[in-house]
Amino acid sequence: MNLTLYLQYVILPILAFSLILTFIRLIKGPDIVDRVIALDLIITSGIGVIAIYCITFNSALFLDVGMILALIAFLGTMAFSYYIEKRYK
Amino acid sequence: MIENMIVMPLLGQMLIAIITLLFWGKSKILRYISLFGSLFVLINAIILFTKVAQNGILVMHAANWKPPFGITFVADTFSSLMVLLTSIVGFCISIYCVQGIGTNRVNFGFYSIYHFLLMGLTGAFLTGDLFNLYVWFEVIIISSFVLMTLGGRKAQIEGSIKYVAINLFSSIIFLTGIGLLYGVAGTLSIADLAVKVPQLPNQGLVSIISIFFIISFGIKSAIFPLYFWLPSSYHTPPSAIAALFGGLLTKVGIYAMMRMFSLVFTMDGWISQVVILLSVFTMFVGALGAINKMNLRRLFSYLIVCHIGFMVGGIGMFTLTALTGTIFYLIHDIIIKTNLFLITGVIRLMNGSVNMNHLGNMYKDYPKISFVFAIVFFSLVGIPPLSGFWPKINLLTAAFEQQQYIYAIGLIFASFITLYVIIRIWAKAFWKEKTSTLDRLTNNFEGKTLVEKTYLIAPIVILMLITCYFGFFAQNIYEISSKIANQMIDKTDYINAVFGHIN
Amino acid sequence: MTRQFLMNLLLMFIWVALTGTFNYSNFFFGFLLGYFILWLLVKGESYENKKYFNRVPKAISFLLYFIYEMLKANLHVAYDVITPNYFMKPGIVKYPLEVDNDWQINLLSSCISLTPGTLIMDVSHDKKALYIHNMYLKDKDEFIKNIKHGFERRILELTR
Amino acid sequence: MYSRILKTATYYLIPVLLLFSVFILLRGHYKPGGGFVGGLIASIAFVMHSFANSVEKTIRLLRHHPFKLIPVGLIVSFVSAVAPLFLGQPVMTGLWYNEPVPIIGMIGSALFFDLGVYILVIGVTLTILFTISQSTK
Amino acid sequence: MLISILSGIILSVFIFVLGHKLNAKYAILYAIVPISLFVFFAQYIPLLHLQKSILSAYIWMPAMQINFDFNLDGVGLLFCLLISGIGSLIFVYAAKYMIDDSDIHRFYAYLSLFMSAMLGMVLSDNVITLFLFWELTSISSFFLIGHYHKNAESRKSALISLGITGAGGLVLFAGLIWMAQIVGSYSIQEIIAQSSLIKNHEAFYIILTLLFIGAFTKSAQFPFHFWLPGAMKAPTPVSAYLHSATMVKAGIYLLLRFSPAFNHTPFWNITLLSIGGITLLLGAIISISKYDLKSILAYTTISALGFMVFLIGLGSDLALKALGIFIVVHALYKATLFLITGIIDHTYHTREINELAGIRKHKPLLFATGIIAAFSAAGIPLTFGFLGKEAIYESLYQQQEIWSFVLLGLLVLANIFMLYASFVAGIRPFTGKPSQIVQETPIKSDGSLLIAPVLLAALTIIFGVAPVLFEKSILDNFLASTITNVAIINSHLALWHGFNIVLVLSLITIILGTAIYIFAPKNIDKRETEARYNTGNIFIGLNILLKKSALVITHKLHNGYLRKYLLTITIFSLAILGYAIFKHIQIHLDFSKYSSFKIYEVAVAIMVIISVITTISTTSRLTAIVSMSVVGYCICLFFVFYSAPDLAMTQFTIDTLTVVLFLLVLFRLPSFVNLANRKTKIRDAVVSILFGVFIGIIALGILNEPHPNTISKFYGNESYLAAHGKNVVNVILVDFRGFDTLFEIVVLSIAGIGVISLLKLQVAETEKE
Amino acid sequence: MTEILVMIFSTIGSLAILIAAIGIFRMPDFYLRLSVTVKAATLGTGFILLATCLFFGEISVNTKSLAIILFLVLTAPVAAHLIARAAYFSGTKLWDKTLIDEMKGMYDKETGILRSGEDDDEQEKGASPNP
Amino acid sequence: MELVIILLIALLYSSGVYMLLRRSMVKLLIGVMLLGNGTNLLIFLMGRITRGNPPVIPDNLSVLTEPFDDPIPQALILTAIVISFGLQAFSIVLLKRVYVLVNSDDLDDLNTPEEINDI
Ligand code: NA
Ligand code: NA
Repeated sequence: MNLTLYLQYVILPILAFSLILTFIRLIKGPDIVDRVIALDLIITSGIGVIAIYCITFNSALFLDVGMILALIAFLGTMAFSYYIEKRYK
Repeated sequence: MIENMIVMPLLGQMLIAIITLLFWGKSKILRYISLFGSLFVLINAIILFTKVAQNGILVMHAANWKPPFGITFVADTFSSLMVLLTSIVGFCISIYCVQGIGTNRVNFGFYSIYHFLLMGLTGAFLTGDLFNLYVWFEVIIISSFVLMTLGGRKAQIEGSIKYVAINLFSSIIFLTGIGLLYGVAGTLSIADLAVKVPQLPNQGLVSIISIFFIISFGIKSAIFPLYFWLPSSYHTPPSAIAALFGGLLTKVGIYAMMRMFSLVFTMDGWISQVVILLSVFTMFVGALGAINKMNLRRLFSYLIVCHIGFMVGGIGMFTLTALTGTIFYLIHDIIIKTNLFLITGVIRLMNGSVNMNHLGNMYKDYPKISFVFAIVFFSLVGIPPLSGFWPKINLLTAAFEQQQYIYAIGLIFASFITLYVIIRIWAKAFWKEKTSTLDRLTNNFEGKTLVEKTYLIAPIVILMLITCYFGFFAQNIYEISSKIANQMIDKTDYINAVFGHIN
Repeated sequence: MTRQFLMNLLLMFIWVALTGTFNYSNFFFGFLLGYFILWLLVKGESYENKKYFNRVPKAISFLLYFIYEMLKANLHVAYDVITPNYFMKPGIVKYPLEVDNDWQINLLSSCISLTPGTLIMDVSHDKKALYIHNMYLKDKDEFIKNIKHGFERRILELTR
Repeated sequence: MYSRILKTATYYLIPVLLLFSVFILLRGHYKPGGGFVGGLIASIAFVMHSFANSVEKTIRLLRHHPFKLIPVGLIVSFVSAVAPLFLGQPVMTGLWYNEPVPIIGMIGSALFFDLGVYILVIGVTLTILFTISQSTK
Repeated sequence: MLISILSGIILSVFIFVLGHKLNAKYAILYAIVPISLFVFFAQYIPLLHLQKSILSAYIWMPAMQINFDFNLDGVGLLFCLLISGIGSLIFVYAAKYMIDDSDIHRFYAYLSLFMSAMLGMVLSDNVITLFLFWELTSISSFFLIGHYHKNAESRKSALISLGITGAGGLVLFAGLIWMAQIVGSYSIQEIIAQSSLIKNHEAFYIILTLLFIGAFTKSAQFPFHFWLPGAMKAPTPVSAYLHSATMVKAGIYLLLRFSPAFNHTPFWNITLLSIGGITLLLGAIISISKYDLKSILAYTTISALGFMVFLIGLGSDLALKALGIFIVVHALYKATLFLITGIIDHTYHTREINELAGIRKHKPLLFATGIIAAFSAAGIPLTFGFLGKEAIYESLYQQQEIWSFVLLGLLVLANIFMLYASFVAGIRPFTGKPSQIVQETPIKSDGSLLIAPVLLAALTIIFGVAPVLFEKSILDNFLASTITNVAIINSHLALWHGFNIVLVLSLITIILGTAIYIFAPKNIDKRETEARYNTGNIFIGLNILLKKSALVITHKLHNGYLRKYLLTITIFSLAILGYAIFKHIQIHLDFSKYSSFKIYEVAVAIMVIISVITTISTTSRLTAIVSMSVVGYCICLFFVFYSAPDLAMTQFTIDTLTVVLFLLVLFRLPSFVNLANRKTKIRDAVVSILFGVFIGIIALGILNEPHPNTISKFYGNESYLAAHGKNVVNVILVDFRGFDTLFEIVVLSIAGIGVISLLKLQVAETEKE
Repeated sequence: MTEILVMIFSTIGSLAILIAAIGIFRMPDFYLRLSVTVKAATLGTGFILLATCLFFGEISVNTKSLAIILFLVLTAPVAAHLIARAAYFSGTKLWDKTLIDEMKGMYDKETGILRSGEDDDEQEKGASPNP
Repeated sequence: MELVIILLIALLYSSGVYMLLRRSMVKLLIGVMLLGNGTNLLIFLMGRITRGNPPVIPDNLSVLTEPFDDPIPQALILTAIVISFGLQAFSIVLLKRVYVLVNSDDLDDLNTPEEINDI
């Protein structure tokens, strides 16, 4: 089996499925913190998707996007925690 | 003719804005930086205008990329005239602001944003690139948004939310239009669009896309039924700011509409009918809105809407006569509306209020100033031979030529209401004796020194004199207007100038 | 110790510059080479100078331990996640800290958090206790002991 | 929010982020990136610092209120945009130093322009965030 | 000739600038200007005998075809002499009358401005300048009527009169422009010469109506007559000058001017006849129910104006001749009566006829002028008025048609009332036993106040006795410019035409009128009748209706609810876009042009869809923000999938920062409250879905078109070679389209500054701006 | 050879992510969900990024991949700690089968200070931290 | 996939407009953001879509060879994104001011009837 095809028809669908599962949690909640970690996981999985995508199209340019994603996943979670805490103080 | 001169007014404004940022919080210096800076820009604008008058259309390719690959700046008669008017208005308001804007606001960036706004306006008039125009529009929106909220009063906040929500919607429509146009034409340079769009195979799509520009520019220029933001917000900021808004903001919409429909799209068929119909509604709602208003600023806001109808109808007819009238009216309106709001500022200083119920006796107390105001008012009404009168001749003639009788009715009705409300103002604010006993009403004008008073009155007088010039030497303005109108009907000059073809 | 590490880096860069090959293996090789040379040079000297050379192997063993723990526990959790029944006995446990330096606490808590089943909730303000959420809390004391002898000991060894 | 762990983590995260932001800035002309994203990343670094400590401490760390970066950024961009005017070229024309410089590549007005954007974005982002945080207390 | 017009304006400017420094005593010097003007125009009398009209053109704005083209013909001369002549007298009169008024100089400024405007109007041969002066008369009269502006009534009258005449002026403006547009020239002579073009135009009736409205409002014709009595709030000299002798005749002048063009078209004649007829009767009837001297005079003026319009409507040569005489007759006696009223008012501070009687002993000379004026108004022989009345009866009688006899009867009836009213105004205050007020008021000399009425009365007698003077000076020239019938032009006015039916009618008028005057009960308060005939109430009602409906419409449209504004805007956009799409687009799907489906992309798309739905339906703000940011992130993933790394990077960061900002602000806000009912939601949903669908359809339509991307190719080629960058997007941002970026960062800066000022600066409500 | 390694690594990585997703989908309380996802996701993404390292083998790409891995490893635990803390603060319920909660009552709601309970002196002093 | 993207565009525009028509200012802002996303996606689509070919010149070449994704819409969207960020940031701060003023984000609470308290 060709690597590209394998990635496209096995790995990416797995990741897409994971995204959807996570996404359902995002929608369901029930608490805001649940949504926050779901969002975090979506972003982290997004890095995976992007990495796979780079391999598929043999272009490493998108890895930078992954770097940004890693960064903002952290920022986002941090910000949410900060304000959730502040709110309940 | 390649000319860096074109961007001088633009960069000048930007430079002033940056310098004022450096002097953050030092209100005394800021006022004079703005004053002299505006004068400098005005001189540049005059030079630019005369250069264009002598040499024809001037073009500058930003970053030295030939069109359609780079952003082109084009100064033809229309744009250089608009820049000149902007600079005049800017200069006059700068004078006014020396006394007319409180130290608090000055210390919190008023001047920076003010000059950024002027820069935005100048840029919008000069640019020859559609997306660049969008950027200018955004500069205008954000700076006017900030100016509107500057001070943070409740009324200001309320007004600015309506202002910005509707204007953001307009931006989105505009951007959508740009995207769609790029999708079919693959270019953004207005001159290039002017060449390519008429050659596109699917002209139906082009018509549809042009609708987006009508809606977007319609919102900007406050035509019915897109005008709501204007009367909701223009009475809230300080008078100097309202003066700038009243004078120029809606006119950018008109300008852009004229540009797009002269160069890229065509104003004909049902679209033209719709635009004319809207213009009539605009005149009516503006006039009806103005009738009952007691607050002068609210009243003038509605009058802005009303008079936008005059111009939009002219655009709708899109004949030489109609365009001449429209442009003449545009020129007149910029100066006069600015002056009206400056006048409200002075009235507010004199009485502590701009509500007619609280005003009175101004004719007796300030006969000379009242005389100046009266001339401005009658120019607005269009009492011949003052400036508002002349363009109506062309607009009416065009209406009869095109058998747009409904437009003629609207024009006459709106003119009448304008007359009516203005004489009512005269009776209530100038003739009547003051009866209000509100103790909040203080006269902050009387206590000022002569020099301070001069800063407030001089800009009004300058603008009045300009208006009088428009009136008594209407032919000069008429000739400029008709030259511009000719350039709109025949776009080859513009295209040739941008692409550097020799005529 | 810092001086030696910097020296090692310098040697590495010289090596890379000399060979003119800019790739990982060359950097890595240069580092190893420098390490070896330095190691030779400090042989027989005082404890202070030898510290650096004890650290590096310990760091590597710590890393391997961490990866081992992480993989092991991941499989454990995976099993629990995939199978329909829950085998979990979760709880939040107070873990008395031995390490007292901010960096050490950070390292320790990161390690604990990254190995499945456990999660740092917070550090007490006086740096004396770590609150850990554990998915499979069979025996609290056993769990504390595991960490004490696992991660915390290694960290103390590595940093002291 | 007082978290010892976060506070410690920012010690090593901030330098990493700043380094990364400069990297993104410099390579923008060749690979995805540029002054804008670079500036945003740099500001994220400082935002993190402010989360972990406090806005006041971050401003102390920066030595000036980030607001002052706005005119600086504007001036840098403005100057690199109008510099060609003095050479009789149209505004914004790219001016390039002939020899490429290692790591950065070609040095030209475009790079300075991007640098201005970078500075400005830091200034604006931090100004906005810090002003709001301060006024929320 | 331009100077003659400008002289008044110059005087006015002079007074505005320097007047307040002068002593009120010197105001009489201003009269030099009108007197010299009178002399100036008088010298044209012989000249006009030689040529039909004297043209003089002054270039003003040739490119717009707007110049000061003056055309002095007999009609113009008549009006010029009237304006400057009566003007001179008024100037003299007012100098004394207004001497105690602190605003006397301003009064003169407006008065001379008005005089110039009138002169300019009657001399203009260009519709634009004609309109210019026309409006100027309205404006200056506005200021004159509102002279006593502390008085609310006075202000109201000024407003009403400018309102009516201003509106009429605008309508006239439309008519003039329309005519000019059809003919292609602003020249009045040209328009008259080519009037067939207008007559054959489909909108001829409308154009004429516009013209009529302009004339009728100015000349106080039914139903616009009501403003005139109100205008009598003005100082009496103003009433005498503007509202009897000159300004109100502007409309008459206009009709007269265009009479050669439109005379003998049924619409013209019938309308003028009927409106003139109604007005003359109405004015006459109301006038007898009045007991305020000025009101009586005002209504008789309305009636007289009705006579004039009626005569123009009659349109025959004799009628025009009668008109020429009657204009002067009326000006002379009406001005006299007004001035007398002014003197009475000045002396006794009342104008109520019930309170005035027996003044003759105090003011014998005034009594004499009063009698002369009243007799002239009554058409008693040996006064000028007799000639006028005869001419009018003659012109109608000469028609020899049944309708003309009916009208003649009505005319006689009206004249009887007029006679009665004139006697009441001109004689009754002087006769009888002195009333209480008169007795209590000490006798004082009227001095220069008497000059004007006496001169006018004298002229009434002189012209009455020796009509040839009038003929030679004015009438001949007038006739030469208005009619072509040489016989009529050459026939002379005579005191005695022999005993004919016209004389009988005159006698009936005099006898019946005098009888009513003598036997009618006096001192009856008939105020009740006023309201019934006052169309002013209709207009005031219309005005209130306009204001109220304006209020309703404005509040309906401008209701303060942003969402309703946006809804309106959206619905409008939908309507216009929908029509355009319906008209111009056919949807067809061409799958060969589209790229293939990918499962993971579809998965991301599904996430977008669900997140959007969550965003709009959740009640938790934070959830809304989170799911909105998911939308953004997913779109970023699309940017990654479709080759836009820069875009993805930027949007990822910006979205996150936006979320952080939202959090900063939102974290304390409670959940969303359900603020809309189901119906509203469904309505909004329908509107918004349609909006989205339209955009989608248009996008689809565009995708089916070829996409020219020459510019992108150019960028691809030049990016590295010319601009030294390999990331084309970045090169576009900093080089190809660097200007966008330069100002994009300005937007950011402004936002930054704005945030600071918004959060740190709060100006108090009471603080100055 | 490289291809197969890439396949293996990416498979492991994606499965780990899948486990994280399933975990977050079906774990009974927030803390358990968090516990599962933080590491599984980090592990999974790490493996996938290693796969890209193997695939490209270029120094610039590898640096970036490794940098991302490093960054994730550095930040994930911190982030998890922050959100867990926030959740606890905001009163997110523990699963009802949770055995013990030793943190209960240790937070000072006003200042957000967490006591250790080890040293009662400090507790009595009510020492406040630097703000 | 173009059809899916058009579906998304339509959805974003619809939901954006729907949110604009709400009373809550937060929703209004969300509406503007959704509309912004829709517009960006639309512009992107208007440059037509290409997978895996970013407009970046490879290291070993000096010109961009086809196929490549149209860089112009990308640059436009970038500019637009940044601009809307500025506007949104300011709007969000305004939201805060509104909340301070009327203690809710219901825009109807902020309405003052015309001409009342007008000085
Ligand atoms: Na763990
Ligand atoms: Na694309």
